[in-house]
Amino acid sequence: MTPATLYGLCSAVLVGAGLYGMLVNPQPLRKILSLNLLGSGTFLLFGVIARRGAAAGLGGDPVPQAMVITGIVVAFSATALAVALLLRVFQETGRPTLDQPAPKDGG
Amino acid sequence: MIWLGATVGVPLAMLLACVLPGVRYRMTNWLALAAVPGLGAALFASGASLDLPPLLLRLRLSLDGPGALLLGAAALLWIAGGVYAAAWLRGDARRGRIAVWWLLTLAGSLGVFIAADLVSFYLLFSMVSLAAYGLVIEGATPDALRVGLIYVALAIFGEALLLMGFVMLAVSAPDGASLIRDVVAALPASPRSNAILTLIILGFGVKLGMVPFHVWMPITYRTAPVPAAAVLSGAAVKAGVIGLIRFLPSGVALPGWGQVLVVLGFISAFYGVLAGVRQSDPRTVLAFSSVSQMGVVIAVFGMGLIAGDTGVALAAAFYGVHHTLVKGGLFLGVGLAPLAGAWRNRLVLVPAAIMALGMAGLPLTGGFLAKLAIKPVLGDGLAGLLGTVSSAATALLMTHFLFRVAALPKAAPAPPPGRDLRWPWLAVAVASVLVPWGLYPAVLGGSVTYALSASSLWRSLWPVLVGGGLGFAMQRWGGSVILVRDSNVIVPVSARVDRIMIGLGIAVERFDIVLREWPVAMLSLIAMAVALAVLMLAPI
Amino acid sequence: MIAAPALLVLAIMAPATGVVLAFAFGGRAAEWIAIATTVAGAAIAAGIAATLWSTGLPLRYVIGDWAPPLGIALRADGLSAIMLLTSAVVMGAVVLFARETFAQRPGAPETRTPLIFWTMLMGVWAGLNAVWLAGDLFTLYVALELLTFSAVPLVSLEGKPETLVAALRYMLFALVGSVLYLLGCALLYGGYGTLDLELLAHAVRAEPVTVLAAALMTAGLAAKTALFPLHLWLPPAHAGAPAAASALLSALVVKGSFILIVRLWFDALPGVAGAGAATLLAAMGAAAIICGSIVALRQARLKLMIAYSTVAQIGYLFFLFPLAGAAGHWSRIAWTGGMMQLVAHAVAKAAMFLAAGLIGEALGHDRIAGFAGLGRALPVVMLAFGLAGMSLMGLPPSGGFVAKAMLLTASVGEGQWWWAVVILIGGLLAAGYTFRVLAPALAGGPVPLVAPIPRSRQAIVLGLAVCALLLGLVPLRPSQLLEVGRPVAMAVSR
Amino acid sequence: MSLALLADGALVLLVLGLAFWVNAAASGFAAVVGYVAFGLLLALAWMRLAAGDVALTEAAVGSGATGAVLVAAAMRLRAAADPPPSWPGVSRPSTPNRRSADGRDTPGHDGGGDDLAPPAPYSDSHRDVPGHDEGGKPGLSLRLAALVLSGLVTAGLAGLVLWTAGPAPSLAEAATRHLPGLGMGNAVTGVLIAYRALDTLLEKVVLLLALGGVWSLTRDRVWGGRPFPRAIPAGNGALILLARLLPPIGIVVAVYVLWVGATDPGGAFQGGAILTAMWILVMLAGLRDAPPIGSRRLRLAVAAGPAAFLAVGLAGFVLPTGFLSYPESIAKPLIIAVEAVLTLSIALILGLLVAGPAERPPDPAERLR
Amino acid sequence: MMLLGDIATGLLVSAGVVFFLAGTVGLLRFPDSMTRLHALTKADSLGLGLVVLGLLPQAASVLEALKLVAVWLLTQLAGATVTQLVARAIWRGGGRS
Repeated sequence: MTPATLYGLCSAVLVGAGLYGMLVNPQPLRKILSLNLLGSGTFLLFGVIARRGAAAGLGGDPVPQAMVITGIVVAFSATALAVALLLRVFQETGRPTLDQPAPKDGG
Repeated sequence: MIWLGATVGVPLAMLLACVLPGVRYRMTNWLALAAVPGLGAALFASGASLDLPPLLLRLRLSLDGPGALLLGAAALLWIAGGVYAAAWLRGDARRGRIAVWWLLTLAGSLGVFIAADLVSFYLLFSMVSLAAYGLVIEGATPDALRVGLIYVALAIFGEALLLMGFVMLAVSAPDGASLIRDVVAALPASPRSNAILTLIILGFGVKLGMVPFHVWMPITYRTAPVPAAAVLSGAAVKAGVIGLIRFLPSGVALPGWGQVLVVLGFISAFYGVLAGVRQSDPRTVLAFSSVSQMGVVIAVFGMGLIAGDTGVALAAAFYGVHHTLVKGGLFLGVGLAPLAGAWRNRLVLVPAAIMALGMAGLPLTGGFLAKLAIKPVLGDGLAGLLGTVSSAATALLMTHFLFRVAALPKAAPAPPPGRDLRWPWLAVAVASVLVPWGLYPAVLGGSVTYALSASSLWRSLWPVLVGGGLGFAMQRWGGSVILVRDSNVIVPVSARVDRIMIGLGIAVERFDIVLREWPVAMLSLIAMAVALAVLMLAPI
Repeated sequence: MIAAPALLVLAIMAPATGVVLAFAFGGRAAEWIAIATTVAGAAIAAGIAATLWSTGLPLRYVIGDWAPPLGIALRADGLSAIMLLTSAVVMGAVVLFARETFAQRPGAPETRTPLIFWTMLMGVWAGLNAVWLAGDLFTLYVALELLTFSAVPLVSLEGKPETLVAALRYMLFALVGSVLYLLGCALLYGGYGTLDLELLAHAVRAEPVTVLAAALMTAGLAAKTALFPLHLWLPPAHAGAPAAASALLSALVVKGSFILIVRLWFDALPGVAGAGAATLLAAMGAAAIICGSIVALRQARLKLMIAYSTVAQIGYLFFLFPLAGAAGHWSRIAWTGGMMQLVAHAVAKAAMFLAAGLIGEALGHDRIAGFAGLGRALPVVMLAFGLAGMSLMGLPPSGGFVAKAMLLTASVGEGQWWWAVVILIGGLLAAGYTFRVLAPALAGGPVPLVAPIPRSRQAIVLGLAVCALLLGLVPLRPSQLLEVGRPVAMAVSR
Repeated sequence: MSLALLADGALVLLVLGLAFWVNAAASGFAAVVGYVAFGLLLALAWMRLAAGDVALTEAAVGSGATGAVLVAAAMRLRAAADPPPSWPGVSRPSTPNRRSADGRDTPGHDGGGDDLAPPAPYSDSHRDVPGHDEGGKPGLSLRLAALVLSGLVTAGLAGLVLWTAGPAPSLAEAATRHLPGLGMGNAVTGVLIAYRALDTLLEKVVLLLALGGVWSLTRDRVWGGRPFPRAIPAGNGALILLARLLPPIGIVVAVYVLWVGATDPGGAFQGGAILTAMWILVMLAGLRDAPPIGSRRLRLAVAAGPAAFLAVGLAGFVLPTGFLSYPESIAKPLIIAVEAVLTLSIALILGLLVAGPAERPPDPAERLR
Repeated sequence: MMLLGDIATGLLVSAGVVFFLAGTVGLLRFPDSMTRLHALTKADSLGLGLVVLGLLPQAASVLEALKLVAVWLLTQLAGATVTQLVARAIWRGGGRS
């Protein structure tokens, strides 16, 4: 039971929690949080694989670690965009919701 | 060989010219011109074939005996229809649009006779079916749009069946072969032959108005403008005939399928008459007569399949030629009757009577020869008897039709258009007699002397007399009790179909709304991942 | 001329540079940069396709000379050449169409919509070209994110409440899909130490790690392709977006993630996904065709109807998996048929959405009930709509017919005739919702037009529709261009 | 050895505990606070997995910047803890007419209960979750099914992690072998800048597009203006002290992190994130107002990083090794130069992403033509 | 010498941990948030100071030691400011948590 395997189990549970959260939480803000949980779990899995690939004097395989850094950046910009969208929806409809409001008619 | 290309090329070129509105509005005057190359092809290019360059889908056009016969008759009717339409639509605001649909239908209708490979046949067949939709919705009656929808729904349904049949044909044929001749040759041997035959018979059955699928024919020909109804009922329906000629395996005895066809054919033949006699509008009567006549043609093909003799194609084609001219002509006559004014009897009723009864086999007319041509195929057994009874029934229907035409209210005698409509009407009437007489000895090799022998004359005369007598009797005593204002069969049926469709639609829509809720969508996403994993893990 | 392999890099970098420059200069420059990028991109796409056509060999370019597995390689095979060309054609039409609605008036201060539209347009193109050309699964992930991040602002461009909510739902669902895809990438890297498609193809064995990775990635990508039960975001998003944007979204963006599934199943993991999984995908496709079309029939608004038609037409694509799996004559026909459906639907759907845009502008609304007499008011637009509908229905001589005929032939040839029945039903239903719009337009009295439509824009829409028609001239047999670079031994179904 | 395992176990339990707290917390704000703590602990976990670069990124961006964005959002949404009774702006029309097949508009039957009437198609007062209250939690059956399915996914992943316990195939050796050629010590930076440079370049374009997406949510009348509803007044003493004292140190640390990235954990992105933190601190303390998004200088600065990276990449065509390759001799200085410009742009972009769309009208002088 | 360093580290770090423990207990036990805040900041900053002192001898180089001290100073600075801000928020917020 090496530390890497332990964190592997942790990443598996995080992915499960993220998926469950995405499905159950009705408020969009909570969904964005669950999405970040899911993302963290996935990146942790990359980390575990990197750790197991440790060789040539490095603590872990640099390639998956670089992918994780790129992933975190993309995940952050996704969160920023999603939150900005959510706030604008809140301004327009007065409610932070994923329900489809009725469009005012017209083209 | 150029004739073949021109048959489809000229109408399409004229269609392109219609893009300019100026040309489009004067196009109705030249509609007749569009069919002339078709006639030329039938006369001079029989037996020729033309391979279009690979760029154009590698199509191949070729003309054989039956094709030439049907093409010639159809071209004649399209020319007469064109002249008639020019007069009929003078001053009508929609003539531009009608011209466009007319040319498209014409190109498809003539092209379908000369198509020699699967793709071009399907292309031209769908062109004639769908373009006719445009002609139908230009009709005067208020529910033209609704009739159009019913027509196009059934047409596309028929085409879907045909497409499936063609695909199965292409699959079971040696790969790469896409010529109809080779593909059909491989049909009897293929394991899927029963499925293919079912699809082909049903697909062309929809076009020919075989009984369960005949519902669109009466309402369509009643709704479409007269010249359009004439060419649709006369020439466009023949696409189904040429389809059966091309796609039913000739020379191979398939008794089982033969009997099926004969039964279906005679059911349509007699149902057409029974339903026709109860109609009041002459055009609907004519439409039901088409259902009946096409039923006879199907029966002829059935007998051909039982015996497996190759002559059936030519006989059916000859019968088709006569039917094209007579049916188209009668429709033109019905259009002309209210406008003919004073000399309606002499100008319209007499030739109409000759042609109508000719369809029942009145001696010395084209129909007499047509009945003689299919006599050997039907043989003397039950089928032969049913053939004769159907002639009598047709005579009954035609007598009823003549009475209905006579009863048509006289529209205000508009002298000028009436005169222009006369010439195409008379031309078709004369052609319906001369063309069969001209073709009978040359093409079918039938001996004229036998045709004129006393026994054959009498054998064709008595059904006409019986039918005529029944017609008179029904007219005097039947009276209006059994007359039906309009073909009300289809409207309630389609209304019920709509209710079912709307019910289904709401159910599927509610299912879609539930599926598009966020939790359910996420659930199906995770479920899909798990299901895929399980399905892939199983074989490991 | 620039060496052909270098063209692959330029195909991605041209729109990317466009995005950066549009950001740097903004204002009126954004539009001109977009037009220049369109011309350059079309030339590059043509160049790549011509090279592939003449040599018959796939192109390959190793970035920075770091050979995979360490570095990344770009790879262009027949499929990518076809999709590059389609993207160039549709993008060209969309740019020409949108020049009027998103014009930035000279001298006036910069406004939001034009800048964002042109920038995001180039973002979409960069993402698409990266998806067609990338040879590494992680680069494909970044390309997918490029696509999602430029598609979402296009959906919410008009700022109406329902488009904002649609954009939010689209983004969240697409991101879940991306994360699942990334999870699969992690597993594959853990198993084989590389994410390069070609290296994976040789190294992959059918073991649990590969299976779970393939399942997660396929599910994630299906979510981004809006395959039937996962289509919650597509109708509101594609209907809410402006016409030019929804044409792009429906025609190409949705296809990006589909092509990834094809790459995954046919290039990277041949033989891993069994017949069962392929049948499940095709079954979901069949459900998409039937339910999508029926719901499309019921829609009161034109753009929503077309969006649901996209949901339905996507279903046809998924017949590729059970039919094109085995190696053999029928599977090569199915492969060509599937790709034809991709291209034909892209062009036809783009034409239909642009036509719907023009109708919306002309009438001021897009309720189908109010379309009586439109045929006489906008003849060219309705003709284009009709031709596009013909291609969706699969009537000859359209591209859609060629695609459907090949898929039918393949399904009958492979003995799986039930897919053929679904294809035919789909054709009937497509006829239903097309005629539902055409019928009132052809008949009926004159209809008042709110705004006149310039002939040039109508010509663009007609041009696209005619393209869909000309695709019908493709011969009904496996095309060699599409076969370039396709691994011969492609046993998917064991 | 078991002691270290114990420590890891405790950390994992804490991380998972916080994860469940995020899902189960009563209010959105509490969940966000839980998430920020979760992010920091995750940074610790990355240290345990011997991934220094990633730990830095996770702390700076994963929990820092993301946390800032989420806390700001939670505060704004907190006012909506109890949704207003009537839904403004959306009338609740009866089910409208629906076009039946025979062309006539049949009046939609206005069912008594809103839930019973067949929901009209999307275009009408569409309720996303018929039968559930407004945006309430999904029904028990759905939550159970969700639990089972996500449990299955977790079990699958856990099984795989346990099953493939051995050392994974790795590219570490190949990566280190080429590092001296680039004058690099830190392998992760080597991968980011050289081996997989295309991914990093495309990721920068993704950042630009995300910024464009956030800006596209600005209302048209305030386009070109400044983020934040109003200029933040000068804060209280403590914040101003921090905002004056910390930034200089922060900038030094950021430059150090950027420089050290070549040999040890660090690099462009982490340095950029630290600079962003300082910039946000200054803005929050009210010492400097947020820049107008329409200003040309800002646009040029934002696009400078990606443009530089792209230029160096395209310049690579001159070399035989082609696109995105660096000449042997000047590899290190070139890379550091590109990273410096990137750091500046990343700092700006991250800051603007946290600040969000413009909310105040611009003063006409600065409008970009 | 090394032994001495190790002993010092052990003692100081454990002392630091004790202070952390005290802070956490204070957090749980105290009635309202102001007092909790007080306990937390005081105990934790002192605890951290002790831990840093304990780790100094283990530092590989002077630079690393300086870095440790810098970490402590920065945490102190941030901690103090945050405590002030939270206290102000609690005070202005009418004492609710």
